[in-house]
Amino acid sequence: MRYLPLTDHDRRDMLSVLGAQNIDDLFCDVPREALLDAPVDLPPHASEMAVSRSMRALAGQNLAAGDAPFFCGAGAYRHHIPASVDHIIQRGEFLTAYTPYQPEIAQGTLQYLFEFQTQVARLTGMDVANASLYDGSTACLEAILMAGRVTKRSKAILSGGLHPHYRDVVRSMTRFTGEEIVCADPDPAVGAPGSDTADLMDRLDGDTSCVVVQYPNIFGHIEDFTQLASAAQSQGALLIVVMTEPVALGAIKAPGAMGADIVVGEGQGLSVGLQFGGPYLGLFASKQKYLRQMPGRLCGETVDAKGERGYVLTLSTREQHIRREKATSNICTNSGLCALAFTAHMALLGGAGLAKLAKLNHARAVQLAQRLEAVPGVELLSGPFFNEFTLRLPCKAGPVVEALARQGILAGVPGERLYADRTALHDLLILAVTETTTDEDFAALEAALKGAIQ
Amino acid sequence: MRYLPLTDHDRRDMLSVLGAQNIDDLFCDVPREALLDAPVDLPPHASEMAVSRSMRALAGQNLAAGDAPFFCGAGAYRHHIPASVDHIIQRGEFLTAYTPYQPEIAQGTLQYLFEFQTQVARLTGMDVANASLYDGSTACLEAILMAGRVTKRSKAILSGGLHPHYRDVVRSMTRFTGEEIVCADPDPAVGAPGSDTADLMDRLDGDTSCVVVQYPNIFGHIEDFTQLASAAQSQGALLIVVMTEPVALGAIKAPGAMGADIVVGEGQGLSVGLQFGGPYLGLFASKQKYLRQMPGRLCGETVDAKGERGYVLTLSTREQHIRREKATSNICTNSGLCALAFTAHMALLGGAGLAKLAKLNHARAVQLAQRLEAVPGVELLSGPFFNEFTLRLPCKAGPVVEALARQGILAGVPGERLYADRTALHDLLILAVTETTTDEDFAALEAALKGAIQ
Amino acid sequence: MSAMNTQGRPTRLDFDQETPDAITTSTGHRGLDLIEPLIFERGAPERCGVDVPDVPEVDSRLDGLERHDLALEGLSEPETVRHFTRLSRKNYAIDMGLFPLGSCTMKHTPRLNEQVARLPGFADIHPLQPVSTVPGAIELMEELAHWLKTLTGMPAVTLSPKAGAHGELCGMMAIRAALEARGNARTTVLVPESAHGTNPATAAFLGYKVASIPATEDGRVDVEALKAKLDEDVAAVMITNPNTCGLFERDIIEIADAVHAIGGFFYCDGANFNAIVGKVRPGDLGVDAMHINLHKTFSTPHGGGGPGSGPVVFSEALAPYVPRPFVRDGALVEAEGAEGTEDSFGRMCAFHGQMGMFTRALAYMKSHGSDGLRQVAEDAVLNANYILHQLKDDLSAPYGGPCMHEALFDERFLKGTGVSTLDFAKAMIDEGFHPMTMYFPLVVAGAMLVEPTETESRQSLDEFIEALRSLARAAKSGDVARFKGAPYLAPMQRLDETQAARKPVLSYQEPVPEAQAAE
Amino acid sequence: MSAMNTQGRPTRLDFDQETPDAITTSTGHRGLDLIEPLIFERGAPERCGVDVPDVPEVDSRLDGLERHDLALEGLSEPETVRHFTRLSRKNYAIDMGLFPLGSCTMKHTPRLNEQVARLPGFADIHPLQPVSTVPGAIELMEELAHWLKTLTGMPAVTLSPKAGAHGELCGMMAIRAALEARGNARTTVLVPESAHGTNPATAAFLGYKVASIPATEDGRVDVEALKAKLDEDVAAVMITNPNTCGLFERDIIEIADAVHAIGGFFYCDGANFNAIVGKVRPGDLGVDAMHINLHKTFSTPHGGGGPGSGPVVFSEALAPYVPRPFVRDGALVEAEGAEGTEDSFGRMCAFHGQMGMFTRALAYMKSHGSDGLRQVAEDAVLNANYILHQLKDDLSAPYGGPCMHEALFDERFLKGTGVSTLDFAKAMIDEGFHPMTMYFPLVVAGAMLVEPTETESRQSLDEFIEALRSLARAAKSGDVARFKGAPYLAPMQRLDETQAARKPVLSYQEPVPEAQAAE
Ligand SMILES: Cc1ncc(COP(=O)(O)O)c(C=O)c1O
Ligand SMILES: Cc1ncc(COP(=O)(O)O)c(C=O)c1O
Repeated sequence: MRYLPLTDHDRRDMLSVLGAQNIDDLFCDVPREALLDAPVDLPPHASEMAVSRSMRALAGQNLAAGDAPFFCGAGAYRHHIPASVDHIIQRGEFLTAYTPYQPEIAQGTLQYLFEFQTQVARLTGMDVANASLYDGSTACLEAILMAGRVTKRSKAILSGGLHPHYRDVVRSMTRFTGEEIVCADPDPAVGAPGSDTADLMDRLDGDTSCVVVQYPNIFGHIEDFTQLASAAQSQGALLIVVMTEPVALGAIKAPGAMGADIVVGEGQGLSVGLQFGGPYLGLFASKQKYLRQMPGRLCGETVDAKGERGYVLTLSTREQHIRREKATSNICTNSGLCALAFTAHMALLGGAGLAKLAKLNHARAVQLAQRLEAVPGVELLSGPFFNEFTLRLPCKAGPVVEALARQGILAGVPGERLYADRTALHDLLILAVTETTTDEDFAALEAALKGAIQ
Repeated sequence: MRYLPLTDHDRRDMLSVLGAQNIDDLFCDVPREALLDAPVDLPPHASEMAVSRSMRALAGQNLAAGDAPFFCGAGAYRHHIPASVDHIIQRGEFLTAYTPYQPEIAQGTLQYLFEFQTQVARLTGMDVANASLYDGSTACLEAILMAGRVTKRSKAILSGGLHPHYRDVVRSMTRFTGEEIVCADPDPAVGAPGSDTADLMDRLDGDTSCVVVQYPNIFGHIEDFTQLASAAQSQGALLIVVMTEPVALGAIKAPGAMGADIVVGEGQGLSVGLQFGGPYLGLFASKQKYLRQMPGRLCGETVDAKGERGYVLTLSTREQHIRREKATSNICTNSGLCALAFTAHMALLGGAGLAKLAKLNHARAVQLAQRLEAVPGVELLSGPFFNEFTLRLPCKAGPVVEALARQGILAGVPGERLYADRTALHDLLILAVTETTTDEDFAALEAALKGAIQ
Repeated sequence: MSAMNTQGRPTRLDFDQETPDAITTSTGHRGLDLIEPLIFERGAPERCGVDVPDVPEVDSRLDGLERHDLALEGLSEPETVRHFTRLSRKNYAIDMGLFPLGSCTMKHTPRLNEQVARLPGFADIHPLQPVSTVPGAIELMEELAHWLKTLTGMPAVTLSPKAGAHGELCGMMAIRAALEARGNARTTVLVPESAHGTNPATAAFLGYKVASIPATEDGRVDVEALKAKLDEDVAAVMITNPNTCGLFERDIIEIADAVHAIGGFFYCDGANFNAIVGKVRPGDLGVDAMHINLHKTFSTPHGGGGPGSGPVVFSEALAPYVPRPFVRDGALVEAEGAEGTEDSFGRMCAFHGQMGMFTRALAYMKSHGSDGLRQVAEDAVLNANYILHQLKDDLSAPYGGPCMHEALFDERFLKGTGVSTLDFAKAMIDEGFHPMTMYFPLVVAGAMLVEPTETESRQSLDEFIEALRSLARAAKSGDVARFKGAPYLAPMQRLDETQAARKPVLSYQEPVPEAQAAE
Repeated sequence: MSAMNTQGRPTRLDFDQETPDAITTSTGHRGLDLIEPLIFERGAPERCGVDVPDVPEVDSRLDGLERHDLALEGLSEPETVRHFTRLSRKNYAIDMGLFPLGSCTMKHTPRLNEQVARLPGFADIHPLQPVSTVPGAIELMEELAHWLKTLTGMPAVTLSPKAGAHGELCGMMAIRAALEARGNARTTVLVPESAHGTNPATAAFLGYKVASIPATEDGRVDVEALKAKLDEDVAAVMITNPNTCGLFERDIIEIADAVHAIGGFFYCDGANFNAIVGKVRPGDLGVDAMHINLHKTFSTPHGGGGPGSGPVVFSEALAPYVPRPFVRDGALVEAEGAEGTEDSFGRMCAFHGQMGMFTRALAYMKSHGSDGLRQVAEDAVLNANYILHQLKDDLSAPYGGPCMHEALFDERFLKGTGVSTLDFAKAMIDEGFHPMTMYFPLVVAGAMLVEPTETESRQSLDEFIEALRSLARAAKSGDVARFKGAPYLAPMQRLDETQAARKPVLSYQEPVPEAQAAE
């Protein structure tokens, strides 16, 4: 078998060195009745060719985004990832290394983590960032728990503009932690869908640990949270800003500049492909003063015995492997390789490149929005937005999306997919546009949409 | 532009260091009238995304072998190349290095070249092999020229079983070199198509520098050349054996064991994909005694100043960069990276793996041959063969192949494609079978063939 | 006979003797050992390695939220490739040599899996595109689920957890949900002293008190001590099996029965599943929930610390509580309140889990098949026992063999040498090896936990064994300098972790010009 | 102010002072510098890294030709990946740093091109499958041909030559064929002294006498000397332009006219096309044939010595003689005797040329576009001039500037130092740079030919310049030891080339057991 270097000869020889009759002598601690004497009922080993063929057959059944006019967003964005990024993450020295616990022989990983932290901090406008979490949704949960530790309060108020999966995660995962989660309802208001700043301010009180808003929100809406930040902070609560589209940070004001205390997000858009939802990349940044309550790994600068600059994992007294039940989080493995992809892509873009890319995304989205709002029966709900906006259709959006899918068009995410239980949102269609969307895609969508809603 | 690190600021700054007004000051030696003052009439620069899209569009117009029942061979073979091979050749340290002229920092390249030479020598059963030539056809030409240098004679006799492209290359490229090339006619004899050993022996004389045979030959036929070798050698001529399918060497007698003086071949089957014909990998092996007349690079073992074992390019007094017009060949750049792929693939297979792979190829080819010879109207010409055989159809094979291609089946190479000018061969169809060919492929071909020849 | 003819392996024992004592270079580079500044030191904000297409003119909809303060250095593509190539060369990795990090299962990453995961039909599909357009993805998830259930002998599985620790949360939440459904969540979780830090951290996350169970002399859970703590307050025990000492818990069935008897659940940490895959089904041991690190047993790349994937298998009793989404009868069940999710404890993450890891893990499983996976466990155990046997006299091993997939040593053999476990491990770096896991598990003083995995050859083990023997001899012979300053030959010498933590520098800051700084 | 706050680039000048003088290791490895035996020493004939499917039983048709003597060591996949990863790490490469090998155009290899070339529609098509099934391949070849013709201003092109030297053969054969068609092949080819070795080797291959033309004081072809040799026996001149001294041949049009006047042809070696692409069209200079190394100007990977690709462009006069196959009006013309091939000199290789390189080169051209390719030439020339200017006082330059894409230095600055060009170049290795091309071109004593290419940044050039200045100072200050034994810091020290050539060992032989050998 191709991955197993031992030959039968090696095995026999090694067993005899051990003085064992057969391999099961080494499994002698396993209760007799639990030791299988034959392979389980699954297919036997297969050649690379055969495996490749069967996996290709499965992949071939799926409609890849690149093969269709494609407008899905809602927390996962299709951007062009430069070929060199994929080359870099396949370097064996990155791909097959472990968490950099031995810094003398892990400076490659450590330096890019330091670079990643720097990029995330600058992009979000925050003081410090960690070395990644699993994804945006779990980062959002961790932020709320951190706010609880910082404020020693336990009530978190969630905007209705927060991604419903994120809200679902927060509510599920705090079921047993004692946090109280207050969720505002998503309001598909014209000009500001999902926006509820005033309502959130009303709900703020002395028990509130944090207010959680999304920017751009699930409907694509953007707004300034500076006032909300002050309001929260004046009550002793933190403002947590959640982002799901990192490219937006090239065009819109940094959450840090609005006074956010913690910024978390999904870094997928700038790092890895869509991959049906994972692995993705949790971004986590905060104000310096909350540093010791942060979850996840941190990479810091130091010197070696010769006085040379180097990097190490640091402040690990926050972490499970040192503090066990007193840790800030139980996270261990995070999203190292996705962070590398992010770092490399950001290095390629630089500030100027990201700004231009973001402008392009915005401009293209505006073009499509203008085009579609002209379609009779279609209403554009969005006021200010970045590269994603929401339409109200004259009918349920789910069947329209299905009908377009049958024509090979992936038309966006219908309200129903995200809000199964809120029929009031089922005529909504959320569409994202990126630099990968072409004019032909626009035309195909427009034509098909017209056909489907008649 | 993404591949150009200089910014406009850098350019201005550097020009001013040089005391130049503008860039054209540096082009002052170019005759004024020849210096273009604007870009030529071609499209402007394009994003990675745009280039990728246009290249994908071109690629998408071609019917890839993996998407069709596929039976083409005739000098290029579709084998499964393990994923790790492609990973290895993409290591930047291999991909972006030059010819290993500085051995202290090129041991990676040099050691695999030494390993490659060893593998090729052992596979062919010869004493020494070089570090690669362009491909099988140019290696065949170089072998004939080398035989001329060794024997100081200039008449080469080519078997009718030699690949017609190879023959074409030899005849074209010796037009001005003074070699006389005698070509036997390909004879589609039943049981031994393309075989002409007796005829070749007849033609041997005291002016003959070499006899060139192919093994398996263009029709897939294999035979023992031991007698021919002695006959040639007794006339002072060399036997050159050409191989186009390296996998065969896992199953059939090595040319070296038959007494060949020079063995050349196409290594593509064990190294890189089909790639529409290039880049491929020229293999070149010979008896030790002719070493100093060999063309191409040689890598040899030595020690460094500390006494450690290492490798260098050696015997370069045969080469153009030292000997200029007296060199054994004008070759400079060869097929280094394809040689790496070959070496890695051979390392993965080992002797046992290659033998099994070759057995599988043979067995599958036998199965198909049996199946097709049962088709009414179809005659199997081949007697002994490895993984390729020749059929005589009851009609011209070219149109049959075209018809099957329209059904998405790549049915093999018709006589007409190789021998445009010999209509007697136009009812022949040459088919290759490898480990990648499935039973479904067999069934599809059989059914379609039956349909097409009726 | 000259050295040339034997063509044997060169010995470099006299390496430095012929090298001038202190070659210094003006660049700071040393041959192929190249220094590399930070992106921010090398790049410029206007430099760019991406050609972004031109932006059409439109009326902005950003409503005054335009950003003006973004300053981030960029690099051209050549510089970027070089930057990261140079950085990568400062890492040790499985691709370079034996990486015996116990508890981490640093096995070979098959390159086929990397190819497969990049097929557009997997890599380029959106988690929220119509399910009708991704039947192959759904089938893949079902197939992976089938393999995992069959290999573990458990009736249910959830795929969405993002890593092992996330899987622990998942399993323990299901347990807590099941207990609450019964009306009493209970208060305590029992965790052996030898447990990985994620276990107590997970239990604490859910509001449970963590009670520690001591280990016996022979490195297993003290069953009597455990039983003594079992009462109606105990929600669950979390046990790693094979345990973190690399030993199989002989009394595991008895433990499971005892826990079940008081109405508690048995959570098994499956990080060490590699030792028993295809040989033992956790379902046959009474396990109620167990996570599986696809990045350990099933070879998805470690990636310098992730991403991982931590599916969890469940017993019948816990199956109703599994989180959304899951695939059932070919359908993706994801929405809150969807049929069959009545008892689900909810959702652990956005979307459906680590699809990119599912593709890799399934390719790995299909490659090995049921026979090959069994062979994986056998070879992993054989390799570990071989190391234990060959080194137990030169080093010191706290427990008798046989072990499972990892060999545990302790610091006793270093007693009186002045060399610590850390020093010993750092000296391994000079010898070309990654250190083993150190000071874990906590039950053994100065622990050294060696997990070779099944993807190491006999030759590789022998070389490792020889190197460790020679280091042990050196330590015992008083050659302390070799250890104290080690590593000497790595890209960096030991780093000052105290300084890093005292005044943390966690991101790059523009250097203050000397003049200003002096003020 | 502490060193930490500036976060400046670390200086490692004191590196060895704190390192114990002679750390030796028992394994021979040194940190990340890992030794690696040959496949044949590591593997075993029965070990295998490929799972070959089972072989069905059939009656053999091998007719007694079965092989029984195949013994070749194999490795599992993990060992194979590790073997080649370790080997790779002993190489220098563009991905690691500046690779200023003059005449080789070591520019960045774009990763997009590697992706594109692997699309199944290019990588997995057979050269002899029906042309009707590969219209995209034919179109690609036509598109590449169009770019090459437009950039060179030449009316015809052939794509099939496999590398530059093969392209030279192609061009010179067309010339000879054209001359023969006129009735007189002539006898002599004029080649400047500074020419690359492939030029005289090519001329000799075709049976021509090679007559050498001297260079002028300023590094160009001596036009008067050339004219003096021009007569009816001269078939062609072969001139590299920009020439191998990195200079543009000012009198190139005059030379072309003179050659044409005697009925000869002008073959231009286009290896240095990178200096003028988009700025000058060889067709405007009177060129009759010129090869283009796609692996130089158009960035296809050098690959440690190939594969390359050497298309040749032709003037009207030579167009009828181009070899088969070629694409004309969307059709692939390949067969002997096909319409339009009456005057073709034949075929240079099996199939259609280096398709895998065509895809890469076209992706490169499209990426740069007409504006970007022009910028390539300008930046390549700017970079070289910057180096020439910054180093001409510390080193010595034989010719005045400006140069084109490469800066030529000579050994005069080393006079009396005891340091040779070779020593100087080897010391660059310790400093982290690949040496430049040495002792070529032959017209300059102890030549050092530096070609930075356009893909180097200003910072990278400055670092290189500083390193060379510092080495020049060291040489002049008498620090000979630093050079004579260099490199000290590379994976190997200088290798004994004499021993390698004296008794060549060109393949691995099993070591003779000591006892036997001693007999
Ligand atoms: C025993 C044990 N449990 C749990 C974990 C946590 O797994 P992960 O890192 O995938 O979150 C680890 C990882 O090192 C482990 O060794
Ligand atoms: C000036 C010159 N001509 C010709 C060649 C030969 O080209 P190739 O190596 O592609 O055969 C080279 C290559 O180094 C060269 O520098």
